[in-house]
Amino acid sequence: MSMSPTIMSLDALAALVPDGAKIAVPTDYSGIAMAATLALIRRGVRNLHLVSVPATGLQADLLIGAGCVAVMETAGVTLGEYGGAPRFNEALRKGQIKVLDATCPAIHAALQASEKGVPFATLRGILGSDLLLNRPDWAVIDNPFQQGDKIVALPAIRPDFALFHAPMADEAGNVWIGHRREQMTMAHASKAAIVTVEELRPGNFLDDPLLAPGTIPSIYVGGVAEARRGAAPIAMWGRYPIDDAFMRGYAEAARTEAGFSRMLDLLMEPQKAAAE
Amino acid sequence: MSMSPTIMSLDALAALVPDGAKIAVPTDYSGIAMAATLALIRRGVRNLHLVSVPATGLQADLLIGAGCVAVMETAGVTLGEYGGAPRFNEALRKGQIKVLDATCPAIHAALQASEKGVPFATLRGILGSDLLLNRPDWAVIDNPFQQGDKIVALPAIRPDFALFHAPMADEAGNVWIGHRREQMTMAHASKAAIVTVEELRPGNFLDDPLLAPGTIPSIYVGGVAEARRGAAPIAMWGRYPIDDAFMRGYAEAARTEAGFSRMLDLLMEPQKAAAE
Amino acid sequence: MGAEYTKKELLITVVARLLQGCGHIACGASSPIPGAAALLTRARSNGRTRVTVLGSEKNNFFTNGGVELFDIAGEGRLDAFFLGGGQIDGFANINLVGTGGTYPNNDVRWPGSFGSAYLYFVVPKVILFREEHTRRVFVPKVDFVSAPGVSEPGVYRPGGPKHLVTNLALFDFDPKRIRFTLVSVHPGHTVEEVLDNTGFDFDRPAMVPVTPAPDAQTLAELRGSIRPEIAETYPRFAETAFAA
Amino acid sequence: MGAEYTKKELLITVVARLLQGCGHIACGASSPIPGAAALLTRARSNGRTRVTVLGSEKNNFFTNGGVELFDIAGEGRLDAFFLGGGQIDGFANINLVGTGGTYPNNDVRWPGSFGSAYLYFVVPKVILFREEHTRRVFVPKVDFVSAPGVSEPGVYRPGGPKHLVTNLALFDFDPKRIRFTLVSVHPGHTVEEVLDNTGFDFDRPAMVPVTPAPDAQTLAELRGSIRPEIAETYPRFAETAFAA
Repeated sequence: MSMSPTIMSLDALAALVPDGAKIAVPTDYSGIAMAATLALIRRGVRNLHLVSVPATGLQADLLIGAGCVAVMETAGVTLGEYGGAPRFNEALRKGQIKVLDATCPAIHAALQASEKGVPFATLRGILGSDLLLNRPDWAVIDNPFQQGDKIVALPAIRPDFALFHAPMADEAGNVWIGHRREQMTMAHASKAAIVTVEELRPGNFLDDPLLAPGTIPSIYVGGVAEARRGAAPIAMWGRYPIDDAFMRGYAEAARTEAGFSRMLDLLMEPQKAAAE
Repeated sequence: MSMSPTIMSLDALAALVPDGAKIAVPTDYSGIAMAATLALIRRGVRNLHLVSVPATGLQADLLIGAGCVAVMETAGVTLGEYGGAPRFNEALRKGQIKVLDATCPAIHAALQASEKGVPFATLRGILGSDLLLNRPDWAVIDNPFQQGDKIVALPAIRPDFALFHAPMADEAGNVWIGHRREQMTMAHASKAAIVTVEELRPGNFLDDPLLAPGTIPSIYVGGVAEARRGAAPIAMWGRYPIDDAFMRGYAEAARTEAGFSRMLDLLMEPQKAAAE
Repeated sequence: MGAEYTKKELLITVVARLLQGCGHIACGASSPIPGAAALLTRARSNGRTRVTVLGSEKNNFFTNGGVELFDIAGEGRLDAFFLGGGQIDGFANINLVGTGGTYPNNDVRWPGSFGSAYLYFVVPKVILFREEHTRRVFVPKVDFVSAPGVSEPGVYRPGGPKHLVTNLALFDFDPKRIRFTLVSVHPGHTVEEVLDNTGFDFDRPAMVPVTPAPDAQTLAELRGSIRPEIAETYPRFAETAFAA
Repeated sequence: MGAEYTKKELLITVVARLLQGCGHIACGASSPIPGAAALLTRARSNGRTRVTVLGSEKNNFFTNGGVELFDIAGEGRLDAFFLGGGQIDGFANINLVGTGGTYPNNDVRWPGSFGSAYLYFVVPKVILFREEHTRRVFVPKVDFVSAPGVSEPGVYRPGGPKHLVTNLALFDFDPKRIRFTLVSVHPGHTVEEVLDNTGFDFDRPAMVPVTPAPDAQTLAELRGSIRPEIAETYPRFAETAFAA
């Protein structure tokens, strides 16, 4: 088997994403495509509609701070134990981005609706919350099987791209995600997954009964780039921990725009060096 | 770690199922718990509501022929290249069982609704078919996000048990199903999965990053029994092929009640011998 | 002149012509001829065509369970699929459930509707495939509609029937006029034979062409690379379907 | 008299008492005290209690992605969960979104509602946990309802708030009366302190008991087996939360 044409460089991957694209990104423990995110920032992408699945942190804060984001659809944006997300919070205060506040299972369910090709999902809960009041794109419908039972209907979320980092891809463009199944749903729900991996491997994972269960078939994958330590400074499960020093520094410095720029430059350094 | 109390004998497993239970069973290529099915027939279970996920064959035909089934909810009952399912067809002709004719994705979607704890699923298609006419338990609702767009609503299917055969279970009661993901959905959707496996293994699959992605966690599992060649005479993927001679014989003989009894006895023989 | 070929080789060739250019083709259970046609299409696609053969381990990339075929079709990622029917009528309605007596207690019960009531709506190119061409199969009106050939305005229906292939002939289906048109009659058969054995009206040109026979290169491909590929799922078919 | 213990050890013990008998307990992000309490409950359950700690690799059996926590809760397979809030009011409404200014352009923005707007409805025993006990947190009415404490009749709501644990006290919540009741005040604190620092009305008995301190055996368990278990997910917490 020859190398799939979907296997490309990090910059080629970033070039797939046009301004205004709707992009789904996973939560921090699930594989953050940080190297690809920095490539997007470097190429100056604008007006992204970012959907966090279901929450996000540094990745969204960097994109927002760099002016790449128009809409943030999320159940939570936080640096976790390092504190609030300073650029997200500031952008909201100043009204620079639109926020679509959601709840975790609503984002999952709306992606699953897209995965199934149905126009909407239903979900328990939410009724009586101010989330519902502020989401005119959501609806309340009747359960046709039980008189008087109201339930929230959520329109399917169909991102242009699912963007995430995974342990490995094979030369056919299949991506092994292991038990991080939310990446499978994100890939299915999106028009195309664009993925960075710690390593490219020969062969075809689908032929291996131990690898196949944790593999996203290439039909869902629009691009794959190798990016070693591609999630850093965020942790990659089973590989490397979060960069504690960077995160502490960022949480403090990014409270100001100047401090944010300094931290972003710090992250860009190695990439710039590699590109030269 | 000690052996989970959910690990039991085949007869103990069969004893978990009361008369009248709603049981989901997979399609032939996905792991049929035939040994457990014979144990159910031996103990004389009655009035089962069988849900095939989404189609079925010999397993349902045996249960119907043995008088164990009251309701058959299915997208298809067939012996595949061996022909129609003789006992199913005869029982319908004589009005001995109730059939709930469905379409494959409707069964999948209704199980996924149960898995999510929502009261119903929606699905494209079906409109204008006689399936819909004959399923007063289904409804047609309005898509709240698009004027004039009708869509079928399917009440969640919540089986009492999902019954299937898998390659292996560990001593904690976790079940490895590999890429046969429909078994995962069946387990999630049901009150409990009852499972036979080719082999019990020490350890905990969830600790192994290669096994975890294809593993059903024990919280969904109500009982596990070891049953080597537990799918025979149906094939078990990666292990053994279908028993061609038996299937030819069955397709021919089971056209009559007497012939069916003979074939059932033939299947029961090894189990009786083992039990003595 | 022309090479010797079997009827099944002819049908594979006819179906493969209809599949040209499809990105993703899936074949359901008990569909060896559509399966072989899909594999032939893939072999000629220079890597652009994907094939999913249900029941195959090799030609099936799904890792999300049995639902994935339907999900992928619902998303528009499946371009072509095959359906048959115990009965098919001139409105392209299909019946996979039964006939005679009163549903559900039919005199003749077939397996059931499988995925038809869904895939017929969402897959852009559905090819109706039924070898037996008799008035028993091609009826004026089916006894049970497993899946309707056309839908009312407003019903979400990006897909539907496009062609009908039988042992005798190839038809196209026009959903606007809700009618089949005879496209060609297979070598050795006549328009009269088709008329005699079809229980519904259909359109036809003044001169009905003969279905082109498979050329030598196609036959070599079928007997060379396709035969072992389809044998993985349909060993008995592979033994008998091909000449030489 | 009694052993020396930290405030966090006390809170773990208080929460663990509330969890007794639960079959499956889950703890969300940034919840070290609930996490430790759940692990303590499990250690004492003789194998009957399961614990899911989000963010843990060891204490997390999910194999169906991030959705599985919510699915399992929706199915009724999750007995207890923890929620907090930047603001919590006397109707048990919680606000995880922000305060000051006008939503969405709040002066103070918190991370967001996470799973609260769902889990608060479907998990039978939701324990509100917030260490800071001030009028800034415990307000007469929250500025934004991430999830309401109670629902109108007819709304599907098998779950909801049952208890509230803070640095100062333990409360129960009665959804029929839509009011909190003070159950006990932690050692070293007073009812007056609780009154002074709570911005909403609540009920209380004439004599408010003191929250029982952890006994020696519990402290030994916490410092012995629980501490290394919780350290997997919360290493810094494990370093500082425990005495001795």
